[in-house]
Amino acid sequence: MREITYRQALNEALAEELARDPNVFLMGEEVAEYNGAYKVSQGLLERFGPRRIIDTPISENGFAGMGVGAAMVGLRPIIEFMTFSFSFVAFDQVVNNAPNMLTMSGGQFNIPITFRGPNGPAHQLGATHSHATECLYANVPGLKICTPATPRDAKGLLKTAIRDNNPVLVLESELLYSSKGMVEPEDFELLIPLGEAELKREGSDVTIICYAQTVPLALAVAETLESDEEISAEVLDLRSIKPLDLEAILKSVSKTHRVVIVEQDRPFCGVGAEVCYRIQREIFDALDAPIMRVAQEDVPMPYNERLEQAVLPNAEKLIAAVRKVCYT
Amino acid sequence: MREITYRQALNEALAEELARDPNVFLMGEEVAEYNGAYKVSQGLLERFGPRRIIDTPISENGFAGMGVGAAMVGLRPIIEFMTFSFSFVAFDQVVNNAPNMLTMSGGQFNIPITFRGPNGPAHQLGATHSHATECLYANVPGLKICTPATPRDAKGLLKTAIRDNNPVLVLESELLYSSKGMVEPEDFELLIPLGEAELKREGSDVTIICYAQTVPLALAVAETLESDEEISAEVLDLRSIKPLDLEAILKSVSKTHRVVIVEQDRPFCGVGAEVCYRIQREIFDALDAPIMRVAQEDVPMPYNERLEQAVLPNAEKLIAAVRKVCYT
Amino acid sequence: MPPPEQRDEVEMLSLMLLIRRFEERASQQYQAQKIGGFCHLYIGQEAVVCGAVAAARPDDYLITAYRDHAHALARGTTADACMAELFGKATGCSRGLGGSMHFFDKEHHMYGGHAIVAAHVPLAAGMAFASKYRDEERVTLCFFGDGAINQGAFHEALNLAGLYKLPIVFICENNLFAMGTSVERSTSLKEIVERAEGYNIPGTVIDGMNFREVRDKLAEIIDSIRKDPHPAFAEVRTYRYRGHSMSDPASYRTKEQLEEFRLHDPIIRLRAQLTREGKLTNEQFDKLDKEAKETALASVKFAEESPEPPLEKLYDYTYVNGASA
Amino acid sequence: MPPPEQRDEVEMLSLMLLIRRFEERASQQYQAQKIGGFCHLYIGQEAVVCGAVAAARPDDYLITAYRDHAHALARGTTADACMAELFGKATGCSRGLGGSMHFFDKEHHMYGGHAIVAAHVPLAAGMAFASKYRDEERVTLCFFGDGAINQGAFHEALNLAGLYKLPIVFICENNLFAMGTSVERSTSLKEIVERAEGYNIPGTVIDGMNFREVRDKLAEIIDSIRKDPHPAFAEVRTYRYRGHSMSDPASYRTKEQLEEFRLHDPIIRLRAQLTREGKLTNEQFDKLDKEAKETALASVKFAEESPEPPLEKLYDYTYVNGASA
Ligand SMILES: Cc1ncc(C[n+]2csc(CCOP(=O)(O)OP(=O)(O)O)c2C)c(N)n1
Ligand SMILES: Cc1ncc(C[n+]2csc(CCOP(=O)(O)OP(=O)(O)O)c2C)c(N)n1
Ligand SMILES: [Mg+2]
Ligand SMILES: [Mg+2]
Repeated sequence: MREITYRQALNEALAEELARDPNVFLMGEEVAEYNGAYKVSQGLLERFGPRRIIDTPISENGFAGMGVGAAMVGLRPIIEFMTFSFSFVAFDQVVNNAPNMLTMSGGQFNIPITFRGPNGPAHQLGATHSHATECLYANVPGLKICTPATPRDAKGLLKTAIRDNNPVLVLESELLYSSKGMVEPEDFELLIPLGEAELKREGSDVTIICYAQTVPLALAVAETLESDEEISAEVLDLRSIKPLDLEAILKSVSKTHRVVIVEQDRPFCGVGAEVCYRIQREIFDALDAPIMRVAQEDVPMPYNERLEQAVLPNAEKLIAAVRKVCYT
Repeated sequence: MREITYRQALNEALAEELARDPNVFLMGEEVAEYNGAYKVSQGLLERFGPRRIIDTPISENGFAGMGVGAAMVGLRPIIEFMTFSFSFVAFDQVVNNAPNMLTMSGGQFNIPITFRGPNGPAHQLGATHSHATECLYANVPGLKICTPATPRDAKGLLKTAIRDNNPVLVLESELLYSSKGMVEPEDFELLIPLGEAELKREGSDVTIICYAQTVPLALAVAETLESDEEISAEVLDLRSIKPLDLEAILKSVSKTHRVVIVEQDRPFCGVGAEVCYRIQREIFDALDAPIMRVAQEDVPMPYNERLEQAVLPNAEKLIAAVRKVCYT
Repeated sequence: MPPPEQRDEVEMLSLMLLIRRFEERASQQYQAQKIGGFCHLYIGQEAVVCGAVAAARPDDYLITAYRDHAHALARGTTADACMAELFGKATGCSRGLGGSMHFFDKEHHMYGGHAIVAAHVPLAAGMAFASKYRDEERVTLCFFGDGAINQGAFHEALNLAGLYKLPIVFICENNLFAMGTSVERSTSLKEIVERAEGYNIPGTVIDGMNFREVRDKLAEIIDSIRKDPHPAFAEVRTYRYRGHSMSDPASYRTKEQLEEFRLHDPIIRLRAQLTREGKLTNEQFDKLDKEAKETALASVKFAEESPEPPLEKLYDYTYVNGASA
Repeated sequence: MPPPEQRDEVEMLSLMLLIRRFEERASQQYQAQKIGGFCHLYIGQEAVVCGAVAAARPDDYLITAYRDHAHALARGTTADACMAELFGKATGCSRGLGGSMHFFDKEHHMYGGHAIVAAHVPLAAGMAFASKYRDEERVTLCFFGDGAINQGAFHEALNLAGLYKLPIVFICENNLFAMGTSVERSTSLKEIVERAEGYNIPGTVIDGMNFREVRDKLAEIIDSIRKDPHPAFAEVRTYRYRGHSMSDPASYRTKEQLEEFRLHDPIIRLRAQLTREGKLTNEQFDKLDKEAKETALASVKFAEESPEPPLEKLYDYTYVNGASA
């Protein structure tokens, strides 16, 4: 194992899959000559050349659609959205053409495409640039969605996504790009299946369900709870939103009987709402308290830093929610 | 009271608000000379002229954005999407520009715009033309969303939406356009507030929460349950998805202690998931059974009629869900 | 396969006849409610796709919008598979899951059948990108209507095609109307073809009621693309005799205009050309037409007798299993 | 108010100086981490918005993208309100809620400040639609970058503006780059201005480094629009001296290119013109520059001392209460 950044992990995944399969190519704004707006594609143009690492104009709908078309005839495109906030101008291509083609063609055309890029609020980018899109895309049948929180998950999930024969969205986190973590050596073939949550911390009193940017938050809070309140929190990282690892969720909740879901998206019809529904439907009697969620406040993201922090999930809110479900 | 169709009710609402306020105008594809793809704007061009009833090219993103811009400087646009499945090519205008402007401008620019048109599956239109968008738009702070199920609600909600100083989506139902119902006389000023659910049927054993196309379904099923299984079902029509009338929901559930939510959208992060979360969070102890949902199956809509019916919520599925929560 | 010029025109005439007779039957079956959803007929425009197919190779990529029955038939999809699709049967070209607006036939290089206006134009650019990526001598034929040119997707795709020099022909089937909206009321431009200049893409105007002109002008364009990959734009002027869809009375246009176009009916025209040149007798034509009618009628029987897609397979089309080996 | 020609050029020179000094301060404060998020500087492009404002009336609608500090200042928003916005303070032009990319000032007819590339171009068309709807003699000035012209929103808005004959000037600030992508690498076209032809909209090329040319050519266009509402397109050629945003080293362009443009610096140029004509002495210029620097510096103090937006108002900006009376 070595310690590398989330950004390097993604870069390695891209490089390995590009090297492995000549049908894989990377397309997006500033991915080639600029080495990526967030440097995730650093060095790929130099190594794989302009045929496979392709800069585009600011035409998300156009190049996302090109990716779907190329996938219809056998290529395996990786489409980078500079951020998923910009995927909204390509929304129709992502939610109509990519996921519906297999059904509409009676099974003739599957779309092996990967859409990737940073998703969710970053830091003071304001209302237009802070969208968390996971719950929107998770509503669409035919799409798969993963949300890596660690360098290891980032590498393993992205590699799996690129090899998947269906459209997969890899929702990265700008705030995690520089975070570090242990990852297997480069020569190790790291593939993490879509739809497998990971227990990031064992506990007995309450299950904290999280993903992406909220995983480090949940882990930190779990430590605090342990030391300050003698509450033993289990931290379950969903890793994939769709397919959802319900089994792992139910296993943990059956043990702790208490749940808090901490998510980075908006509350109304957010990911946590679906997770909550599934839990109470399956193991209603195992619940000793209502399920609580900590998500964004339901307001457009303000620029001001203090207000932005007030909108986002944070330790204070998460601790309060845990206390609530633990009746302490 | 008179009996008119849902289509006529919408048409009256448009005509009355156009007559009332010179700043109101209607813009969309085929709304003028063609009198609307579904004839909702029948006769409006003749009565109000081409300055206020405006045909557009097939440029949803363009004319939705024009509406937002016109609203910034004091007009009150009504933007018709021929169907909300086509709003996806205008998604960025609807979820970024319309709802964020007020926040981004520090309160200087509110956007009094109405987006309206048929939403949800119609009949055998296939995967691209059958989108139920309510849960997607409900996730976006700054938007209001209503989903009328009856001619009376259609007229009263649309009129209120047009007068509201915020962006409001009026999600109509193609399958209901020709349905009939009693509505106050034309001279009566019918305004139905956004955020007020309506008890469409009283009951004591279970609460069926529904909206739009699922209201007639819920009412029919309630009758069957009464006669065949002696189950007394209360039918609550949300009417507005956002703001959500949580008070009315809790009031009914506190009485029946059992809930089934029947919705026309997709299950994953659908409207019912949010409603379920709110109920169990607020009155967990009042629930005698897990909350069940009946939504679409999580697959792209097939064209074949039998398969389409299998994807949609229906009486059989709803009755099964009610039985389940009633442990019969 | 033989160069376009050599392709048997009588064969192409019978193809046009088949398309027309097939759609007449489809229209009848729609009225009899054997067909659901929306149904858009191509009658009057037959020379466009037939001319294009005659000018192209069978394995050139072909993609179009929702007015797509003819494009599948022209590519070799059987009338049976097309009618069965309209009936929503398992034997349909999209297994009954796509319907009228979503015809697909991978084997015959028919890539749909796309119902969101202009949303398939970027797909076409992607297909052309793929053939260039793989160094194939393949040209993509992308059909769309006059109403599609005011969508953002069209704009972005044309710029990308121009920028990457993609081997693609953008074929605008200008039938003068997008539903009830005439081109003058939708487009701020005198001639649609001029829009191609904004992307530095060469444009040509073609008489879409004349099979030979469509075939020959497109053949020239396609050949030049094969020699040296680049995008091209063709505005093909044509007319749909019927309403926009089965539910449209088309009261927005004049009877005179319709009659004017009928005078130049592509089938009558090619028939006349061939008879004049002694390549076709009246008896032969009647025989071809009779065969077309029989094939269309037989397709209805086939569709009626075909099975529905099995309910238990409802979940089998959302995702495919497996990954790249 | 006086016709453009009469507008005091010395006043406009000091406006350009204010913009430059303000942004130099902003850049410094960003490095000191007093400013968050993204921050895009306009330095080098001052003549474009200043020339436009000089040519227009103060109540003509003005809207732009995210490189918007100068547009607010040119419209009369105070340096204090602009700097406070960058600091996220309640005294900012957007109350600290918008930030660098989302400047708004209703009172001065500054309609933003829009950060999704090209998404504001349809808004501008809607504003122009409104003034025509109300029969106002108002022109809308819509600014955007060279990178915006390949977005669908741009295409749809131009077609709509042409179709409805809207009173609007589309002002493309062509600074040769969209982030690291040069116009040749983004646009399949020799000259950006040619794209306007595809919508039957008259286009003009303007030297954006020359205040007088920008003002005079735009004045002519704006006046013709006032007489008879119609859209117009202006490609204004300019250059940003700094990187795309504060985090961009701009290693994709040559030092020579930058120096070449600096030679034509709009401020130096107008100063030279005025001095040559005896309308400005060196002392006067130094005084103007000193004032600009002082105003910019003072704005930092103002921003620092201003209060944050109150936490308890967090929920007050999502919806407005009330309905149309
Ligand atoms: C984005 C989008 N908007 C609207 C529609 C509804 N619609 C279907 S076909 C059509 C007209 C298209 O006309 P044209 O492109 O000229 O093709 P034609 O019908 O003449 O073959 C419209 C508006 C749609 N399918 N997609
Ligand atoms: C739809 C969309 N895609 C991508 C971005 C990211 N982005 C912000 S500015 C920019 C470059 C724009 O360049 P240009 O239009 O030339 O304006 P300039 O920066 O030169 O003023 C890009 C790609 C965005 N904001 N919106
Ligand atoms: Mg047409
Ligand atoms: Mg630029």
